[in-house]
Amino acid sequence: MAPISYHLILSGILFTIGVMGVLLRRNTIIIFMAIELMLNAVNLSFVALARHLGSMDGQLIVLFVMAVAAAEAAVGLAIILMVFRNKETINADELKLMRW
Amino acid sequence: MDLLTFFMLAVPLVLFAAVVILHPSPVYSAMSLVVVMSFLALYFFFLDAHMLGWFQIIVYAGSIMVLFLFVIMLLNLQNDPQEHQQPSLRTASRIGGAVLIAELVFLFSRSSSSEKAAAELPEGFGTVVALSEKLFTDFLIPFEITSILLLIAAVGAVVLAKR
Amino acid sequence: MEHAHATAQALSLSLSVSYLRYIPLFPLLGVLFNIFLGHRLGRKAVNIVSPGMVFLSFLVSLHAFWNLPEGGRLVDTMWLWISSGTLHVDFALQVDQLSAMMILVVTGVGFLIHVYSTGYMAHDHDVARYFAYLNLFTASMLLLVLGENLLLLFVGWEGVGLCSYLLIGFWYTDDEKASAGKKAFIVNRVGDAGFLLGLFLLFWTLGESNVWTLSFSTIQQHIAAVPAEVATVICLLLFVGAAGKSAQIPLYVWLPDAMAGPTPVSALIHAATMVTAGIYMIARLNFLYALSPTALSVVATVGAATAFFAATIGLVQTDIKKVLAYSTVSQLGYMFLALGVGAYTAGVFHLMTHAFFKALLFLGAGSVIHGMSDEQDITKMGGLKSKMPVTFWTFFIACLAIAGVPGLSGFFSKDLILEEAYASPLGSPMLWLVGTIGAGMTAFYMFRLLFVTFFGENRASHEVQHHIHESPASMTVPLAILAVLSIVGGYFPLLHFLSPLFGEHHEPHVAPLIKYLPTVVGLGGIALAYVMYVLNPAIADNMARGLSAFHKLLFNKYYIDEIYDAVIVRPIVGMSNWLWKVWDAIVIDGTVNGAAHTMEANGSLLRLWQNGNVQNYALSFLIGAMAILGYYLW
Amino acid sequence: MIKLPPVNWLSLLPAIIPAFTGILVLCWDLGMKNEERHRLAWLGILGLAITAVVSFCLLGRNEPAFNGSYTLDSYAMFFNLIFCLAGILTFLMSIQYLHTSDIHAGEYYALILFAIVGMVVMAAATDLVNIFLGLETMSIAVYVLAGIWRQRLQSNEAALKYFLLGAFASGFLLYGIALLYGATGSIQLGKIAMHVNEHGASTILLIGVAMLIVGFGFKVAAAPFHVWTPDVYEGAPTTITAFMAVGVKAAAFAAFARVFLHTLGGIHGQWEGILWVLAVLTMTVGNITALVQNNVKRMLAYSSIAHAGYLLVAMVAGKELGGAALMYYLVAYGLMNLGAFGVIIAVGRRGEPNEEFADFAGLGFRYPLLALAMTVFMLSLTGIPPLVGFVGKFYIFSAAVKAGYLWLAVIGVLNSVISAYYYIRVIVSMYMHEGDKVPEKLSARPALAVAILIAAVGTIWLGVFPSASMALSRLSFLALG
Repeated sequence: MAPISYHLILSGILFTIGVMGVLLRRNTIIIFMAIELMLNAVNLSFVALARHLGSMDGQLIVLFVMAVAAAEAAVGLAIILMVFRNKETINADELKLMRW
Repeated sequence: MDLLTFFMLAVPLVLFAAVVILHPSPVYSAMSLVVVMSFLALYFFFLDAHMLGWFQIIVYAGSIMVLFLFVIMLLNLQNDPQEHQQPSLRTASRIGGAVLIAELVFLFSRSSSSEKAAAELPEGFGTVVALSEKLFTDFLIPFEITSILLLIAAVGAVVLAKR
Repeated sequence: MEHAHATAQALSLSLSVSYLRYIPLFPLLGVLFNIFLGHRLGRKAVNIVSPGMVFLSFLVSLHAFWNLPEGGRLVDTMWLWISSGTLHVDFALQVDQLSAMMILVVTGVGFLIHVYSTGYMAHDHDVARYFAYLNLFTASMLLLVLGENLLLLFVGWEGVGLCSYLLIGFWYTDDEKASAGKKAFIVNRVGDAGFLLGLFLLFWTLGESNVWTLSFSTIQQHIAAVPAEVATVICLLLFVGAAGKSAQIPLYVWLPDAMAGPTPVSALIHAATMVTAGIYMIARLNFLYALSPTALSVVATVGAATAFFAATIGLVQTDIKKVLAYSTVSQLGYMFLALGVGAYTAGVFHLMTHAFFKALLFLGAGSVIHGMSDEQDITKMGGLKSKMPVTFWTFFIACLAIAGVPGLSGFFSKDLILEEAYASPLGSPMLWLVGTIGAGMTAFYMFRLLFVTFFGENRASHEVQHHIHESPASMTVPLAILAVLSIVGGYFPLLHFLSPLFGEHHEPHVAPLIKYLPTVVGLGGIALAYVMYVLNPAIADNMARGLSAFHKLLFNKYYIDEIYDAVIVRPIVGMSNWLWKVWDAIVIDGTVNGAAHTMEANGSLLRLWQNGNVQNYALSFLIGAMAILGYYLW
Repeated sequence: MIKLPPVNWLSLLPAIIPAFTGILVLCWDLGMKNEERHRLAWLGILGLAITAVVSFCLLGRNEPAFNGSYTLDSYAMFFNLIFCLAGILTFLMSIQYLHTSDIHAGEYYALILFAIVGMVVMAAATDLVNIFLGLETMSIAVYVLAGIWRQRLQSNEAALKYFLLGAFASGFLLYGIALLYGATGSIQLGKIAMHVNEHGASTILLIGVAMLIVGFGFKVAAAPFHVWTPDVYEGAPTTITAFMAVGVKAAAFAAFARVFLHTLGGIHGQWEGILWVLAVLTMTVGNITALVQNNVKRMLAYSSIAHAGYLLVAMVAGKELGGAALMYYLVAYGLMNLGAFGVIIAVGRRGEPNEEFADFAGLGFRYPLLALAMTVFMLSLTGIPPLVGFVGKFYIFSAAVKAGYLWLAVIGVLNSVISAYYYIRVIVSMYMHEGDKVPEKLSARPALAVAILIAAVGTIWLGVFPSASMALSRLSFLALG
């Protein structure tokens, strides 16, 4: 069995890749996908920890995270769609109507 | 999960995750994310989360990612030559990301010395029976809250996206 | 020892009563009346209700005064205000000897100013709002002096600050408003910050020995628990607050700006409310200041310096209200000088007499301004003596009082301060000397003001001259009453009355020279002013023979003017210009506005962070997360 | 066959009532004419009033429910009262606001009610999953609400920014939950607390704490996780801004304080330093940036950041007094902030939001009562006694002083001194400048007037007679055990 810290490190790396995706890409859909990547990285932690602790709680949480992710996807994509309709762009750095 | 399996899954996970955030084409990014999620499902199987592995494929790779692809197609997003951010932000995020990874790796590996062995698994761990039993007893409240959550999502999506 | 004994006695005798609340409540009702009904019911109702409310609280104050137990206090606990765990702050009012004197002055003088205002504001269109402010000012000040704990004092403290700000900003034209209001506001907030920090430090220090309280009597009981060096810091912080409210160096700058308000408001601010708050607070916390000779010497030094410098500035002003404003700053300096040498009784005594004659001076000035069709420049006045006799005579009495002419109220209190400054263990000859020179200058500039305004030829335009008239009775009657008070105010047995708080008063023993010199200097100042502004043009010869010491100097008009110019005017104009312009304009304005600019610059820098790009925001998150993880790593 | 656990209906009641009201609103909306839709608001107010009454009656009952994953305690009930207050005032303000906008009323009201369900869950949740789900329920509803004025570009942008950063922060929060679970083997706060008290903090736990601070820091708008606040507050419909500034922040603090002050109270020393720095940073950044704003709504956004800083001071002070001060200040902050936003709504008109400082010029002459109310709110936010803002600040700072954080109190006092500068600017604009903006007569908009009146009376009343509500907040906090 691979030690739990291996799983946690892998999850940390995936999480950070997601974070960097949020920072590096200007297309908000891809930013959103990077956020999904972060959530998946956390799910990996949950499942690995559940296995490690021998408790089902971690797996149940992942189930709810999936539900939340689905809800977020629906709302988030609707927001992106709405912005695209009104502004013809979904690039993060072109959405600076309000600042300072 | 032995070490070999771990690495056989970890390496493609990281690689495809990198493709998600680096590939200029939104479609390729989305497809890579599907691959990441599928590998993650495999990963779940190896960690005795059988039912969750299926959910991962059905809900995540199946429904959610299809939704993404659908919107990408709907908006007809092309490769953007300027897809990446201005240099200062790019540098800052790379440094930031590197530091975050270094910190997490260091902290997690430091904690590994005091690590206890994995617990013995109870009977039926990760099966649909165990999952549903938990879901309707200990997790009854979260289950109910999720219903409101999904209602909000449906109402919200309709409000925002309708013409 | 005696002090401690008196303290114990004061604590032992607290009578519970339930009428003190009406003292601030009446003016507060007046505020509500003016806001909600004032416009509808019209000028007459406002003119009756607003002064009437203050008069009612004056009556209640008198009642409290008569019923004040010998050496004790009255307490009116209304409700438990703030209560949590071990901390309890009552919404409670108290009247002891100090508060009793203060409320009588505030409501008494305040009432006269209200009455006067009905005449003064007779032509203003928004009289209801004006009286709302005036009533609010009075109510806040009453709360300040009646509060049984530091927090309630702070309520009134902020209230008077707010009112002054409203009035300053309200009466300025748009351009000046911004900078003047800003200045007044920042200066007051600096003072308030000092006050609050002192309050919290005191709170914490007492808390160290498990006394969580803000009530004056409880603080006094446990004052021994405050170590001397902490007491110094607390006292200095509180003094910053006092200096802000009571216009001491370097926080006095807001006060001349407050001149922009209508003259009766100036009278209220300078005589009865607001500026006396700092004096009151330090006198109230005398037991705390007693722990720290260092803090007291700072108070004394700042007081003496302010008394002197403000007087020099007063010498050259030509705006009638500015002269009075700087004179207030200077007189407040004397009060702080008295507090700083431990002569609390003398300081409070001067506070009271000053309230009478300074209110009188301002109201007289208001009457002059009223009669002169809103002219404030004294070089355009003159010869008003015959045209405004009541105003002249009352103004004359006030000038005599502030100059320290024997027999009038100002003489007693100022004399006492200077003697104490010399003889008190905390005093020094230097403080006395500075104070004495200041007294001479005070006499000089006040009489300069009097002579230039009321004597000689009128220098105003014909049209204005034509309209010069004595003010109506609603204005002259308060003047007359205040004039009587300015004369007899010195004979009130205040020194004995305050003894339960500050200990029995002992006449200081000083050499006759020290005792009489200030009076002589004061009379000399008057004489000098008389010579230079009344006699000089016509009877230079007589002067040369009559005043041997000055005869050469005053021999010839040109010569006198040259000397005046070279010896007095130029250095003093130079100094006051330097003080007024350089110090005031560059140092004070510079630091105040500089602070504001630095703040705004920082604000602009921080705005760059907020550049609207959602990814920069995410980066900010990442940096935060990294920093927190780094903290744990480290 | 699975044996279902006993259901503690009483504990669920405060969540069920708004949820059902929301569904009723959605259904009723279907067959309704446009001009009748204000009735939906009254239905919502009724629902929230019932919730408030129920919560008030349940005060004092402290019992765990659902195997300790949910609870019925005074702490949660006290927060319910804040949520209901925020919700009711928001509804009252919305009735008029919706006339000046293109927002569809049905979903709007329903979503506010659903968001309140999420808040109620957050306050009562005693396990990490429930906290997370409550937070997401609330957040997703508010993401939609921020963007619900679809035709307005600012609203679009606010929704997108809020959503992206909110989801991003949720990732951190979830990560923190995962690591807490990994470190202690449980997701129930009670068990985590026991584990923490017994074993202290492991490295994994500390990483989890760090991530939780990021996640909660986002929701309460603590620097440097505050950057979204001004943009989102400015762009969102003003009623929603008010709701976010008060309700969302209170809910976030409810969970934040429960997790940190109670569950992680055993390792107080491990996180108080971080929160100390965050508190100082938050107060200072909020206040200083607010100085240079020209838009009142945006200025209030920065001011709400500064107030989050004061609330963090209460968190750092911790213990009984700090916790009670936190809860009391949330009430205070809620009243004065809702009132201030109400006045902004009153000044705005269809097509011209009138949110600049210059738009408030001369208000004092033409609408003396409206200006008087705004003056009360601004003075209270400044911390002028005897208004509620002063009492709250005094409570927080004396709690900090009592807990030995003298410097934190000093910085807080200095900050509140700075803050006066920009609050007074509003008063200056209203009373000392001439202006020509003529808002609609307030008397023509009774519901809005009632909302402002409630807030103003509350601001004054709780400042002059605070001790009853202080005692209530203290007792409620003590229920945390």
